[in-house]
Amino acid sequence: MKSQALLLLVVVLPALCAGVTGLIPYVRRRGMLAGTLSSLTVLATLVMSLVLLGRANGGEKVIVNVQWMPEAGKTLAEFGLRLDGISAPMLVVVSLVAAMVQIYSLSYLHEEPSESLGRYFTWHSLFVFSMQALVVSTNLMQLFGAWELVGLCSYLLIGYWWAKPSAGKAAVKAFWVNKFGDAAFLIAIILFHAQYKTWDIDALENQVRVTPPGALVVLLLFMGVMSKSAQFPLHVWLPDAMEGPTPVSALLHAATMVAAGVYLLVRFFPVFAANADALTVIMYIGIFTALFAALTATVQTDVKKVLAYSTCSQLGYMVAAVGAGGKLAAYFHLTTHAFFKALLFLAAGSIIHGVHSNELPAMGGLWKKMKLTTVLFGIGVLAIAGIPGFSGFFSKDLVLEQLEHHTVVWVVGLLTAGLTAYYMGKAFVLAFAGEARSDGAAHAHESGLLMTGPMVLLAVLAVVAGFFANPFARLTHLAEPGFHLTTTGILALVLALGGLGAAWLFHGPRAKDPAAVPGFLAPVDALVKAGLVDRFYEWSYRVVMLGLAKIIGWVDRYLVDGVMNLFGWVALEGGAALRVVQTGRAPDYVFAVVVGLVALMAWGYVGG
Amino acid sequence: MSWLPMVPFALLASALLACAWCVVTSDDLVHSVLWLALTLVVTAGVYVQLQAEFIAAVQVLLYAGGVAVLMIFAVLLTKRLTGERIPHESGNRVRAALASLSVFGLLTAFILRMPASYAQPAQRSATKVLGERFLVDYALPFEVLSVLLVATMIGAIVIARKEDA
Amino acid sequence: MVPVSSYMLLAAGMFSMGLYGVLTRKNVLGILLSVELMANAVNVNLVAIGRSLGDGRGEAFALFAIALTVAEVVVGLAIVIFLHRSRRSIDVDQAASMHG
Amino acid sequence: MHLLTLIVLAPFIAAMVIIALPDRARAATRLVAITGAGVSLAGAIATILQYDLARGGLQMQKVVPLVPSLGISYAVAVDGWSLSLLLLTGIILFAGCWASWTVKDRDRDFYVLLLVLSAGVFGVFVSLDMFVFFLFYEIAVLPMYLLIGIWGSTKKVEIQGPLAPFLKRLDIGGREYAAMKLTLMLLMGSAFILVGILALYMAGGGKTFNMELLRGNMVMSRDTQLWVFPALWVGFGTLAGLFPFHTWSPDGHAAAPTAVSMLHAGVLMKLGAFGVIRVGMVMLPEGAQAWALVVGIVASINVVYGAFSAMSQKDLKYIIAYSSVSHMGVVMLGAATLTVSGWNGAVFQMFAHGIMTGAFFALVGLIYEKSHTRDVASMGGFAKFMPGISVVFTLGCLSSLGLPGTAGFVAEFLVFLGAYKSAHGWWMLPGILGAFITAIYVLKATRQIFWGPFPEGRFEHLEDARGTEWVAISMLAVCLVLFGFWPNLALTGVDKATVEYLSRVVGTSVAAAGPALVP
Repeated sequence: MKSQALLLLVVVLPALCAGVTGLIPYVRRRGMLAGTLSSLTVLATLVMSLVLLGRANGGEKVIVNVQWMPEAGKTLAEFGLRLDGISAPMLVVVSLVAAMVQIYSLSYLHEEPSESLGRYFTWHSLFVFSMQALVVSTNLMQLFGAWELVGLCSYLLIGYWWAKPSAGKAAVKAFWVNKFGDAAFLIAIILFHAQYKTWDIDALENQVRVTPPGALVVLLLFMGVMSKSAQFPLHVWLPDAMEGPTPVSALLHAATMVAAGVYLLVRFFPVFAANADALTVIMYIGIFTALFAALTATVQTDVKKVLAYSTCSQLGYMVAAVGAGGKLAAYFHLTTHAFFKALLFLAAGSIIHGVHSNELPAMGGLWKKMKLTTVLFGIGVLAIAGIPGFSGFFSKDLVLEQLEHHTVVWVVGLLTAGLTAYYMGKAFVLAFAGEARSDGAAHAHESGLLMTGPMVLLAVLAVVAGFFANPFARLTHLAEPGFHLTTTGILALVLALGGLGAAWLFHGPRAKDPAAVPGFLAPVDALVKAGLVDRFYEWSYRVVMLGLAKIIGWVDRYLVDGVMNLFGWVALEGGAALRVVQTGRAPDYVFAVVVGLVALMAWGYVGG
Repeated sequence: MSWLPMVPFALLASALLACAWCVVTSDDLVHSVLWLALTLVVTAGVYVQLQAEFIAAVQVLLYAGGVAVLMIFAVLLTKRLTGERIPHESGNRVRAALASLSVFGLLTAFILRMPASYAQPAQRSATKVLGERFLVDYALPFEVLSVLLVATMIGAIVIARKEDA
Repeated sequence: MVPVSSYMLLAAGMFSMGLYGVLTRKNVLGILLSVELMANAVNVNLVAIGRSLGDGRGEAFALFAIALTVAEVVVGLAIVIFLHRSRRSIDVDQAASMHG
Repeated sequence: MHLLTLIVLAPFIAAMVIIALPDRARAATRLVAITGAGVSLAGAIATILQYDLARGGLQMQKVVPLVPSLGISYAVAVDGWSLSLLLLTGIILFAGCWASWTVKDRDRDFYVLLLVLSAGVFGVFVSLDMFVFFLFYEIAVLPMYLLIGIWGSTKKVEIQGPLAPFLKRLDIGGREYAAMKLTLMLLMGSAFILVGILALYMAGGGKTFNMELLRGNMVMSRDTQLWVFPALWVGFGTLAGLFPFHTWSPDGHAAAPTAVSMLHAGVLMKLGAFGVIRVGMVMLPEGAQAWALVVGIVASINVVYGAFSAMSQKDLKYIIAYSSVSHMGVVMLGAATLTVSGWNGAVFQMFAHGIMTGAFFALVGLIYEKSHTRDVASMGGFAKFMPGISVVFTLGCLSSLGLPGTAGFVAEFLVFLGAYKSAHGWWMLPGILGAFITAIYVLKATRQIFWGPFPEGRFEHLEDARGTEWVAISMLAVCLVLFGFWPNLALTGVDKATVEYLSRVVGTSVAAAGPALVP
């Protein structure tokens, strides 16, 4: 089949599937049928994506555009498909992780009511459609459209258990924060069009070389990235988003959707790179997020929250790498992170499925009950900690190397690497080592094949993906990585091992109270518990927004409308006063008519 | 001898005005109706003088005949039922006189300001012209009018009919 | 020849008298009579002006007016009868239900 | 028969047929009404198919002189703008007839008024002659009084505040109050419009009311335009919810029965905006340019103020009504930009908001019918029993906050783009702020109504939409998505007309250089 057709199918097929599972009641009411349909569709998408990846590797490049909106008889906005070295790997990542997650969900959510499951898979298909449309975008405008649609899917899937008030709040919060970032994104899009008259990737690349964009425009665009990829201070929605089912967290809030921000940075790297100042700001925000989120993760007790902050932190790495000019490092880390973080989430889901609790202190000793899960989670931990041989080692090393020229950032990056190893090690040790600390943990059981199968595949990828750094660089045309063991690599490795060691030391079976927060992290714990950022948002919503709304609502009812009503009152009272004139007797009315007639005639006579 | 044709007109006009005055001032309603009938007949005379014989005929037949008879019926009917005579309301007379006089004054002022014109002598039969008007130019209104008259009759019957009849 | 304005003056007089009647009569029938007078005045005008134009339009309108007046009288009388039956009176002052 | 005349006449004829029907013919009444609406809708679609997009301009013109001595004629034609607006009216009327299925008392009279009103709306959108335009306008506005006064609902409003002693007598929140307020304020607007139209007529030498003919022979000095334009702006603007003359809208829409709210917020408010642009701006270029800044500022206030007001409401219908005020602000903002994108956006927003708010009011009607409450705070967990309604409602919310993939996005985006490219770039900011606040309150309301635990025992017999109730909301939902993904269905024609009219206003051709794109 022609690449154009394949590309179109990759995007449209999931949408069709969503239509079938969502609109045909027969399918929607049979959740397993919908799930099977959806999984098969996304597997088909995966196959097509792989074919496309092969073709892109062979140097094929496809760009197709159709008009979306006109302006003055010409094209204003376009909708298009673009296959090149950058979009092809992302297509595969998205459909691969989506396929694994959907298959996993079939088992993980099998106890859900059939109706809800139909809805669940509809939203999943919709998400795959939106994400693929985002990846194949030919221009900023289309990317924005798909960008908001994935946000919508995130909202819908976080709110999957809508009857839970906390889920509802988390979903709405995610949407609001994303909408805030997207508002900035939208302004940036408009400013771009005002300046360059185009949103097309290639055209923009050519034009920014001639006239670079202002820092404001670039940073506004970056604000979209900040909300989507959970960069400080717009990260607040991501930890709350864990209210959704675990597979959703794996797909959207770890592997793919949150990575869309980084994808945007890579896709439009020339635009960002055209303004060095903005790029520096981006780097600092990224590295701060990495450190901040890693520190927060160290004191979390909910396994999903640990993973959420870890995602935040890793995204911070990627953003910082782009800020330092390392777009390849960022993109490569995005890819490997997608595999091992999805793996970690799915493994965490497996634990939760067995233990029926998210709390790490309530686990322990799971090694004896869930051997396969332990191995898989362990692979994930080693990968994210950056132990040689695992994919995370290669990609994280690339990232840290990019930061070498900025000493402070580099040091923070290394520190974060150590912290990452520590908190992931802590989570692993708390969950699997030692003795069971609750009934749930004591009666845990291994998950079925539908759940472990996808995890195994992801684990394999989490191990081997790192060896593809060079082919990846050739494919994407970003830069030659020239991978070699450097000082940075050795330092990172030492810190990672130190972190794992510390985790064993403080939280291992030998520790007095494995779940306690060690003394040196007490200030962090206190700060996290204070929740300053969340409280600031709470304040700006409750006091500023609702307060303003209340004031304006009052003004409208009693002042603006009050004045209108005052007219009405005057008319009423005036009418009452004039009422005596209306006698109701016909001759009186005739007389009034005559008086009017005489007046008119007199006026006519004098005037004419 | 331009004043000569004025003589019959002046006679007719003064008769007409006198009758009209009696219509509005007569105490007895029956008298009023009779005066009105007379007024209408005299008006027909005016039409004749204007060489509009057909209208004069209609005026006498339809108006003075039909309407006056109808009115008499009504007056007698209501009088018999109530057995009382409703007096004028004298308090409004001044007001009414002022109003009608000022209307008359203003109308007169307008009329006197007009350029003088005269009724054209009939070249053809005025009735024939009228017929053409009705059956050619105003055919549609003419037909509509007949519908209206039917509707009026039905309406009148509905309104005046006894509830239980 | 008699000038048209004379006819119009005559009509004006008759009209004003009718108006006087409408304003002074208390009896609904009396008011109806006065209205007839006014309508008659208008007809005189129509015919006189129609004659001066000489194309029969005025007369046609006068005829229409007569027919309409007849219709009006019929309805008016019906209302009088109805009023009389329902209220036992045809005094306009007692029919002042328009007073809010 | 002439297609446009058919569209205008079909609802009117249906109304006449319904009058002739016997009193108890429930099904027949609905059937006739839906047929009439369906003919209009089909006519609107046929018009779109017949319209030659490549040629553009006014097409299917028909002129029948009515009063030649005054230059009044029945002159109708369509351009790219009226195509979309005809379609909108057709869709909303058709959906509204379905949504009124459950009207119980005096349903015949209800349908008659509804259809007559719609005939007026269709008439306005196709009229070239300003006199007939005004006539249709009044036909569209006046039945509202009866529709709200007779079939409306009453919900008393507690009165506090500085003017309370005066306002106690007014029965605020009652349906009679709402009907009276709406009618009086709109009639006040009409008075201004009449002045404006007569001024235009006189400027054309009193020879014709036809806007196209007037354009050729109208001579109006700048000074005159400077006062005629605001008259038309305020006059038409009142119907479009222009601040501070918008206050009829929340009370009116809240009190009105479902189909009336749908038509009023969905279509009638657009008449106002359409009038401002088509008559006000296009006929008075210099006035429009001089007043653009004021129009834009007031529109910005509308957007933000309306959104905040909506956020402060507790009654679901009031929330939707205030959101209409906010969204109509977007239309006026687009109009004020005097740019191609802005105008395209304004007209498309009329369409998108019409569909969206129509869907909203239909849904609110359903929710109220089943739960007997409009108080958002007392609801919760409704998704349990009305999953279908909750999905369509969410879709409406998404369009309202301008999510890509819904018609609302296309419209708002174009307006914001136009705003930035206009002489006053900062206009974009209140627009985007408004969209953000909209996101806050619509999602808050959705969560409150449909999500969370279901309050057991408080609501009985809650159920999803059934049978005929589905027709209206599913139709509107499909339109929202269809035009969101494929805006060119309407936008190509709109763009064509925009280029033509905007060129008149700014004095030079705004068409893009180079070969035109063949649609």
